[in-house]
Amino acid sequence: MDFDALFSGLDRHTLDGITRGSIYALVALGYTMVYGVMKLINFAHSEVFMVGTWTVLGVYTVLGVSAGAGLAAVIGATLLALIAAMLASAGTALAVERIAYRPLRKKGAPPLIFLITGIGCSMVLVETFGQVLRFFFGPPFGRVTVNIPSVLQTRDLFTIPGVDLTITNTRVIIIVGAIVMMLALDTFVNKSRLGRGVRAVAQDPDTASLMGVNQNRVIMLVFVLGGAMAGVAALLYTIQYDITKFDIGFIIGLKAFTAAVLGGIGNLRGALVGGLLLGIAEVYASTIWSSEWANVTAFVVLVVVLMFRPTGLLGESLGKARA
Amino acid sequence: MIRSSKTWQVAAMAAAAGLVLSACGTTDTDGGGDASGEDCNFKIGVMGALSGANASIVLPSVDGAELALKQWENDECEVTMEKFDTEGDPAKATPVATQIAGDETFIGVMGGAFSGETRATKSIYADAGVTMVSQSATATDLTQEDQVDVFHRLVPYDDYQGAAIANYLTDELGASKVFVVDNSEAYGEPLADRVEETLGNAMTQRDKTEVGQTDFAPTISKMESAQPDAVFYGGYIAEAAPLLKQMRDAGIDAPFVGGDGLYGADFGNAVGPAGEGAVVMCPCAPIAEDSTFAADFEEEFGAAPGAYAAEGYDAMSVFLAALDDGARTREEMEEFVDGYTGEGLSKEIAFDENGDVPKENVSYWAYKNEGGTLVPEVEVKP
Amino acid sequence: MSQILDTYRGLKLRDRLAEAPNWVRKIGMLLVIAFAFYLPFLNILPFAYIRTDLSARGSDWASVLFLIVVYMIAAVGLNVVIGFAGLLDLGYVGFYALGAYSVALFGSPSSPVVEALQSRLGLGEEWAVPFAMCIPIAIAMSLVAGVILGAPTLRLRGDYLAIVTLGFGEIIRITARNLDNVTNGATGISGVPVPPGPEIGGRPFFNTIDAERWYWFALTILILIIFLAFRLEHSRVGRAWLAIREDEDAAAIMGVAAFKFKLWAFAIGASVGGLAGLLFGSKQQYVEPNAFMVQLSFLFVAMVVIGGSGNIYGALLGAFLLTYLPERFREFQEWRPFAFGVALVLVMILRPQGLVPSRRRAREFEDRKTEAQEAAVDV
Amino acid sequence: MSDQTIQNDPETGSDAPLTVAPDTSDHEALSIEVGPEGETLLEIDHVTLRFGGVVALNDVHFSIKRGEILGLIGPNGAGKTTCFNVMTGVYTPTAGEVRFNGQVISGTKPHKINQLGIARTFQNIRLFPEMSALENVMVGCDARHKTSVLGALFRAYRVRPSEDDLPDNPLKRSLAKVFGISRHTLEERSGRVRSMELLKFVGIADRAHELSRNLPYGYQRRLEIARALATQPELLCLDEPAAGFNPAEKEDLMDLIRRIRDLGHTVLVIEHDMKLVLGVTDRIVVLEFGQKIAEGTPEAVARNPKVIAAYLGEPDDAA
Repeated sequence: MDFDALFSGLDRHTLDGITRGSIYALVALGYTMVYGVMKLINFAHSEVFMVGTWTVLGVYTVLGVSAGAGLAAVIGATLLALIAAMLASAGTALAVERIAYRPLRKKGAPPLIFLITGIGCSMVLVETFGQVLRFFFGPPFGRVTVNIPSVLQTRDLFTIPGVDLTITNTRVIIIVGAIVMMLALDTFVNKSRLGRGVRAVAQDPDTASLMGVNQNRVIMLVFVLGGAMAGVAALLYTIQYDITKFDIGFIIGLKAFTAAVLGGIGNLRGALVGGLLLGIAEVYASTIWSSEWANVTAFVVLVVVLMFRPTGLLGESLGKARA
Repeated sequence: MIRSSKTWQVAAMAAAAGLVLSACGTTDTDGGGDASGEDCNFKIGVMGALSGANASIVLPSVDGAELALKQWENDECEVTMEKFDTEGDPAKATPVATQIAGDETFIGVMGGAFSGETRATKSIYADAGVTMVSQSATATDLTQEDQVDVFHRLVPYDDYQGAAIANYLTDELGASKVFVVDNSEAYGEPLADRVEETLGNAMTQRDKTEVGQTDFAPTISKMESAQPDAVFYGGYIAEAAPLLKQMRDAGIDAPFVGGDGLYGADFGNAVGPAGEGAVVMCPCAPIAEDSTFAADFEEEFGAAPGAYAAEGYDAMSVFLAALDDGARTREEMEEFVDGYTGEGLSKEIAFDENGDVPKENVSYWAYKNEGGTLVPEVEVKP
Repeated sequence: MSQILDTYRGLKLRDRLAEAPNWVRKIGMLLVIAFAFYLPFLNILPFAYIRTDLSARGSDWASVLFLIVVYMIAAVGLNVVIGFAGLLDLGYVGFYALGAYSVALFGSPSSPVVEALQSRLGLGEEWAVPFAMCIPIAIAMSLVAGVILGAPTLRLRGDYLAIVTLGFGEIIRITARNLDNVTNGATGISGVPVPPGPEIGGRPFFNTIDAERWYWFALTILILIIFLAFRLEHSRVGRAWLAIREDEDAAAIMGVAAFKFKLWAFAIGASVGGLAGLLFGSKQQYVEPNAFMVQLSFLFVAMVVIGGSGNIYGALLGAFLLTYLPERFREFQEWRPFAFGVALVLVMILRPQGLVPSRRRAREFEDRKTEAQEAAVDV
Repeated sequence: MSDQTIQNDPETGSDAPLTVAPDTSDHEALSIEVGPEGETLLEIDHVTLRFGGVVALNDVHFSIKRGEILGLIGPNGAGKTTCFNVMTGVYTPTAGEVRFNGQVISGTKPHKINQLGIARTFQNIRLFPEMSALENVMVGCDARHKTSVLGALFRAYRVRPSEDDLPDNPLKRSLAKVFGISRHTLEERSGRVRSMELLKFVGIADRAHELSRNLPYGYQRRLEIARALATQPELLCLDEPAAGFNPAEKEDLMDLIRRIRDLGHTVLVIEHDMKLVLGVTDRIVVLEFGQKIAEGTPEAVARNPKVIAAYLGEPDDAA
């Protein structure tokens, strides 16, 4: 146990935690939105994220950009990758909804069944990249770790005076990007007409449909939005970590789901709070002990929070708590 | 009446299903086929994680074995390689082992790929006298405790590797402050323990990480305050790649050294530019210049030979050499492998009484990642 | 597929069985049990095609049967939690791991715990807790863990409970991996004891080769557990669970101590899971943390749900299929996980109520289906 | 284990008109043992209940005497059901307390309160829909049973059976004589018998094996009463038992309530229908806006100008 290490670099560790947590939070949005509207844990969401990382790789490969390209090329390629990842992830999420969930909704199946088809879809997607695509196209698909060229190279931007904390460009992009996307989503759900539909269905599906809200469309919208956010997370992830792998989604998904519950599943701002808190808790724990205990700490924090606030930190649902 | 006709329908369905199944069954059992040689018609089992998160560590060695079998020329014998996916899980490995043990046409087994499944199955193979040659199980206790005759391995165990790596760190790199990281798993942790032991005071700090982890910020900040002059990582490529990238991003330029879990032609591809100059320690001599192994492998499987691919090739070659030599029973196979000596791709192969490659046969080499390929740098003594 | 199902339904086997005289049912049951015990030796065509060891890439039939039965035990236990009490437990593997680890920690002469006891109490090198004593220890440890996990968390709503239990399963595994001086860490513990028995042919009765003995041993325990599970289902306890599932508040006002019964469901499920883990660890004679990944928890839940949540026979069938099919079709090698995923989705979409749902669940489902359709018409 | 299988008719759900067979059989077995009549059984002692700023009950004070039928009336939103919820442990009062048999029960958990002897029905019927009528009542009976979870599992707690409980099969009979019969079996059996008796008592025994959700509305109301009675409550609280009933059915219900009292239960009725309340109760408490505005005999309450005003102000409620 090394509390000195924690306190001597508290600002630094907190920043690390926020960086880590931002990505959790973005992925958590997908869980939380789907849960808010359908009361359903979308287990395939982690793979929606994974598809996004592969899409980024695909875009970079097709464009042929690599480290050291000009500023314009870097920005262009990154934006293109962002859009492609959002589209691919949203498309995957939508496909999962159409194939695995909609038929069940028509039959009014109990929630447990959705859980199993979600797990099934997750396996199918993982194996698609680990086995099926490799079989047809060979590498880079397969079970090995694949490098994604760091188009955007890490540079020190500025140093915060007083605390001697150096801020790099990737950090800024990740944290700012995540927060901007969440604000955008929050505004969309709260202000737009479509967003009102989402909140209405989340609050009371029956009344909403009586009021003329098309429930199917709302559900599709929720999957698309959640998927797109996972796509953003995928791009930020590749900027930070430079890799992808067929099963990369599993752990991120698990953490994001935990974050969503921690903040109060069904609550958009809860996802942000939960994600950041989880990221920070993990980094602190890894500093005090080592990373092997980070997951245990994350779950212990979750249990403790839920014992005092049984519906998560911000509690309530997408409908009730003004999103 | 209606009822009885339904009964018939079910019976008919069952019969149809039975036929379908039987069709599957017969085609499978015929898999061995009639061979040209009457009494040299054998199977060699390969047991390891072919699917799941850890498959990337096993698949190259399986491909290597397949390549060896493909390149083998022998008119007399018909040998097939049967792959068994264990997902690295001992629970799935034991039924496989019992089956292989019970099927006399299996004359040897390459594996287990991981120490856990090997530990769970070696007594089964020992009971049936099936020779095992493992390409990648490095746990010390596999040959040092509860020895079984049939177990052999082509990789030296952690104790030796650890010592060699530590020597490289102190002697070659002249490091006096080494930061040791492991992946908390059965491969990385004991290896890092040995490195730590041998380093003694030359180790400044030890940190543990998780398999599947991608964010190493806490480890990086520990490194920043420890100011190491070298970093050792005991683990696999999937985690080494992001760790390296984040180290370099944070401006830590200390040399990075990994164990044989990172050794494979795909290392360079996975770590990207951040891995330039990273060193991988492997108990394997450089593959001879004139060897076409890498090219053949790439042609066959579309990718550069990954971790333990050469060991896989060697393991299969040992079995095939036994068949060339006229071994036709499990006893003969065991006898041959015990006494085998020969030049392998990875090292000079021979097995001591415990099933390990003798110390003096193993040469430890440091390979440097230059432009995406691992280039042999220097030989190290443990 | 659907034709077979229709034909099967047309037979109304269940109704006929229910109407059959008592002695017919009893004899039928005995025949089924006798057949189950005979299974490892089943070699008559065409039935022998269910064996997994026919193809070159097959795996040992008796060992597979043993694994199936162990997973069946776990599924029956989890069915108490999910099917009877309606609590979603995604960390069941934690109890399974605890069972396996308790027999290893206390029964293996090479475990750090036993070594500590040896030196503390001055016992010999070979001393360890006997296997028979390990059974109550394993059950007690997992039961206590179930209560410790359940007591603070059972008040949580369904999905919150799911993530907390999932976390619990991970905590158990990671702790087992990290506590090197208690559990040997990632290396695991070997030398796990086996049940005592006479030596046959120079080998202990329960050894690594003769898997059918293990299978019979596990099957006996499975039958005992099924018997007890039926007793629970058809008693005030089963009624209380059903009442809680249907309307917890009303049940409480009718005098059902909801929390107590839920905790009991958790504890019973946990101890059965521990027992399954004990069998697994003992047969394996080796326990390592990696054998208890989260995915196994999902697999257990899938077994219960695919078979038909709430029905013991359903859980048995689910456990059988999900363990058996991947072993039977080893030919497909690396394609099996993909096929498994596709099959999970397909089966659930085609038969959301499970393959053999309990009558009650089937009815509930029919009602929900009509409601969903009516709602769809409304829109 | 098979004797529990529900044999149930698949074609159900028809809303057959409620025809209650006149119940002439003697239900001696259903009567419960109670203390002396006329003593205070339950006392609502100056109970106040607030939800945030809303005052649901304001200093409500009244008591119920053993053996009486007390009516609790008032316009919609007067706090009648809230009063029930406080009594049965759903809510804990903000101030004041509830005493039952002299024991403070406010703040106690609902299932504990039931064990002390209070049972209730619900305004909007809350049966266990996927259980048969008989099973619903058996859940109520279980409240008085002593079998523990382990007892149900291992059935090791043996009881020396009385002559009536012995099985007919000679082998089983002699076994039962030697080893006794498990308490679980005996309780299961007696619970079943008692439940059937209760179903007969409320007049719906003909559809005992049907799923409760498929029962016609009137049957469901009666089933709720049977289920509540199964817990052998000293005090039975009925929350608008006549809602949706036609006059003939209301007559039957009044008769049923009286017969319940004759078994020894004290009855508290919430009801809108003045005719029913005036016809069946011994005493009436009137609530309005969470406050007690009147209490007395039916005749006195009916003449009370405050009550008349309250009801005239809410003409809808006269239904």
